[in-house]
Amino acid sequence: MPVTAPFPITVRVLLFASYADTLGFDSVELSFDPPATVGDALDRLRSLPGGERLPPKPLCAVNLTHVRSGTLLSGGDELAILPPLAGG
Amino acid sequence: MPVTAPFPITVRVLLFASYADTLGFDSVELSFDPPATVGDALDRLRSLPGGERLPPKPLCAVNLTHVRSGTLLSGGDELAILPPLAGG
Amino acid sequence: MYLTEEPLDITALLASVQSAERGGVACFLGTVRNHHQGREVVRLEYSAYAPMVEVECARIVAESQARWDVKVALQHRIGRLEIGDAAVAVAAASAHRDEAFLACRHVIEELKLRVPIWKREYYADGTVEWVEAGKRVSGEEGKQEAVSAGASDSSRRPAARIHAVPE
Amino acid sequence: MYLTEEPLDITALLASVQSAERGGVACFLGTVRNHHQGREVVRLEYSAYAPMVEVECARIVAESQARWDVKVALQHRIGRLEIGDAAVAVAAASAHRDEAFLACRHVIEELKLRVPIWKREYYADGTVEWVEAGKRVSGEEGKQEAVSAGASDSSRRPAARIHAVPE
Repeated sequence: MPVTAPFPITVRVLLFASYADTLGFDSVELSFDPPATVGDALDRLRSLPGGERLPPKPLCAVNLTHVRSGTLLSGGDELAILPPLAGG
Repeated sequence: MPVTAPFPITVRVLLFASYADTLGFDSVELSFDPPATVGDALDRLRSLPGGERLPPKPLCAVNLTHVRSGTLLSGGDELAILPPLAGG
Repeated sequence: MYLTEEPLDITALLASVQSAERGGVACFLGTVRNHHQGREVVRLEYSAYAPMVEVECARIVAESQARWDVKVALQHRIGRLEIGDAAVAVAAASAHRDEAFLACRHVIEELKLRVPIWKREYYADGTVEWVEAGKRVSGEEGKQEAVSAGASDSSRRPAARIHAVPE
Repeated sequence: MYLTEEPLDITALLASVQSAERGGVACFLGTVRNHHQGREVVRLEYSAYAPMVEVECARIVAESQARWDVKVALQHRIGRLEIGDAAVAVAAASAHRDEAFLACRHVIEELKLRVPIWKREYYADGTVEWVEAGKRVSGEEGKQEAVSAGASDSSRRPAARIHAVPE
């Protein structure tokens, strides 16, 4: 059977607080050929100016839920990269 | 040397809540030949009508401080017999 | 004054311990419940050995403030209370929330163990009873320190001690 | 709504969990301190990933209410706060004070671990810094997850990251 070329997926990435300062923006759309993980998105961010200063394992959330970096992304996901929390 | 007869001491005894109901009064003055302890005062109360229903070891305070039944009484002391506490 | 006949003012109590240095405030509020051991309570009356309450509360506050880096405040209401009314309020403020929680918990536990306050429950069926550390004072149910434990002649114990409403 | 830009109303929060069945209410208040790691703070600004705050707070409340026999409420303020302002308030009401204390403590700890809120401190010397779990974000002091841990070339790390005041 013919192999279907994967359809690229697009995710919206949100940056907050010090990370938004570091990268210079607070929201960006990134496209990936699936399968793509949260870790892949982090690698992409690290290739951007200032991105090399992201920590090895930042807190991440997909669609408002905390996830690990191995979590698979789907098209339309909202991926948030969260600096260390300081609520309370 | 001659033995001096002990001068009797008087203490005010306060009863609260259910104990006051049980004995029918909330305050009484009792006199003792020293040395007299809190336990001696309790024995005296037990000889009064209703006093037999006091528990074996009620909470007691002398001059606003919790004490044990062996505590010696002095003239002018205020001895309070405290039913089980129910604050809070 | 740790005792009051007025409704407790929680906001004022919190403000009395808060400061710019102490960012964490733990507090506890004890309010009047509408039931006790399966019976419907309509209101309460708290009474106290007032001078000793003041002294003993001051000791508890001083002990807590010596043991933890906290400022503590507490108040207990006496007199007639309705369902939902706050009977006791404790607040403990610290730069460290762990200490605030520990001190607040300690104060309410010590208060219950040491501070001479009594509670009379008025039930929906018209009866009235003293409550002693979660027990009602009655002939057969009283624990060791409750009135009635002394007599061995059970005929002298009423089945339930019904107290008159105070003057 | 768990997030608000308005001053926290502690009385309303307490009232929202109290009931005639739940006589014990534990609460915690986190207020803005005037110092942090030896520096004088003049005010704070909290920001949040608001939709996730709502979802995560709802989860924490639901988990606590499943684990203990309590009713829980919490609120976190965002925006500009002055010294002494309450930033967070938690209340937990139960028929048993032990459960009220445990749930209240649990909620504030979970909030700090899980709820996406950030704090920027404004210092008396005019500088402004993000605060991360008790640490300021600066080149050498940042912990593993702080910005700057990625780069090994220390010349790329500023000695202290000074952030601009937001628009």
